[in-house]
Amino acid sequence: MSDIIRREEFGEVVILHITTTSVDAVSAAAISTEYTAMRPITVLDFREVSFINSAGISALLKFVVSARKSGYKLFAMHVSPHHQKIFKMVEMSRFMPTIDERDLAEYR
Amino acid sequence: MSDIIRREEFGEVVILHITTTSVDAVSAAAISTEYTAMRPITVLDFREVSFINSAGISALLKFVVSARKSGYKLFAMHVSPHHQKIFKMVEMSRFMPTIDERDLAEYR
Amino acid sequence: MHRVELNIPSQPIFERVVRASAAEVGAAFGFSDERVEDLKLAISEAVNNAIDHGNRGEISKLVAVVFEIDGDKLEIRISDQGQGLEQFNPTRHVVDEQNLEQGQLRGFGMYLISELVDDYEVTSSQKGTVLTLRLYRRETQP
Amino acid sequence: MHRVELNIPSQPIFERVVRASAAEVGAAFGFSDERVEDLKLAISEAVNNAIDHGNRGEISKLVAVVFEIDGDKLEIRISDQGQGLEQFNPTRHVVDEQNLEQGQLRGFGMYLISELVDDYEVTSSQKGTVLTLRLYRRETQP
Ligand SMILES: Nc1ncnc2c1ncn2[C@@H]1O[C@H](COP(=O)(O)OP(=O)(O)O)[C@@H](O)[C@H]1O
Ligand SMILES: Nc1ncnc2c1ncn2[C@@H]1O[C@H](COP(=O)(O)OP(=O)(O)O)[C@@H](O)[C@H]1O
Repeated sequence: MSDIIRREEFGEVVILHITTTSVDAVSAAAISTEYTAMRPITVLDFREVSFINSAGISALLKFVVSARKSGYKLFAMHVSPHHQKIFKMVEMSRFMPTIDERDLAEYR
Repeated sequence: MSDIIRREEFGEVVILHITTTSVDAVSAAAISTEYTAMRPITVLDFREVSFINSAGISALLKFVVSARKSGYKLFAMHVSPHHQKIFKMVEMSRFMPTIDERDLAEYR
Repeated sequence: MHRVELNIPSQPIFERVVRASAAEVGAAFGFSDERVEDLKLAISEAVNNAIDHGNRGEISKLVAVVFEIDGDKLEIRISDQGQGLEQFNPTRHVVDEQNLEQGQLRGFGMYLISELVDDYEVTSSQKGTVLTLRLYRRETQP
Repeated sequence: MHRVELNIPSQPIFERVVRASAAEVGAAFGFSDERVEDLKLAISEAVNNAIDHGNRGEISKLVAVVFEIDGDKLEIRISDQGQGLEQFNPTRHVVDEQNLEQGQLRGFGMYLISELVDDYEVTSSQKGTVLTLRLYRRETQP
């Protein structure tokens, strides 16, 4: 695992904290390979992320595809209002709904 | 007073919180006029400031000159390590030493 | 009328240089943070297309970006040294079950651009493609 | 060898565009955050001098900035369309009692540049001034 993702695991849940600020063509390759770290409930944490473009979205879709294949649940956390708008535009939010840190607590 | 500085006053002390991230040629004029807000103990707060260049330093020197004329004390607060290095390079730190938030508390 | 010009080699890392410039040009133009983000994203998509589809990643081919501020209009022209548009389908393209199943995980760039700018124009020839984006200053910034 | 070129009008707000680009070029070159800050400051000083002293604030005159990455060397050339160096005194210039008394509150730019880059060079003619800054990648970044 590269250091582009910091992993936090408990029970069936894994939180994948994205540590790069820019989910773009430069970081896409490293991010997209990380889908192997998924668990039945996988949360991508965007707290550090200040930019996402379509090259980044393509990388994130690897997680969506993998979740669908395995029957895993995929969520996004700490998504900025701008990125919520973009995720809605491309209907990414249908496949990776946002989850509150609070709601995640019940899995701990 | 423009909104480039947010003023906080108690007793003989005024804290001038610089609200722009860039103390440069663009913001210098607005900052340099704010020396009129000085009090016997004046603290410039750089917490929001991520960039300072020599045009910005010139503006800050207006405060130094005014402090010397009035016999006021001038301090800098929340100066990043990089800016401490620069202030030292041009010996600005001789005329505007940094002060800790803690040390300021005793004036409240 | 103010003009800022930028030329980069065809390597994704330099798209970040254009994007950072775009953020400052947008702020100088008076855009809100949200519209600056829209601008960055639209330009990022255009530059990546110029690198990938136009110049096909040939690093020595340039991507030229011109920002022009003219009154209430901000116009950005992104040009490459490619062979013109490969194909062009600016219709709405979103994530759906079908393209997930088919492993079709790309193709959102032009759609995002069309949503994020006020208007745009594509000019293409054997000598390359020029994408012109236009954004206008509004009374109330969203 | 990679080259990024940037042209701006002579207005201080556009110095921020160059500075933002410099930050990304520095990061792409592999500089630490601290050296990126040094780079931004040196380039900021050079561009402001080109605007103020070179082009004398004539907004239509351009400042051209070329970033060249060549192996372990990052070279930046800042050119203006002025009449050449007004005067040049690259000696150490710091705040002191005397210049405070005399209201001499400027003149730190060239000194800062000389401290922040590994080496620099000034070429000046009737057609303008070119300031070349060079920074080298080091084994251990400070
Ligand atoms: N600068 C360009 N040069 C050549 N073809 C282009 C250019 N920009 C876009 N295209 C064409 O338009 C298509 C759609 O682009 P886009 O929506 O960004 O999706 P993607 O880049 O993910 O394929 C590209 O696949 C390409 O065929
Ligand atoms: N691009 C330039 N064109 C003409 N003169 C310049 C240029 N850059 C620097 N100089 C000269 O060098 C002097 C020192 O510059 P600097 O140390 O940055 O101080 P300041 O800009 O505050 O005067 C300037 O005052 C100017 O006379």
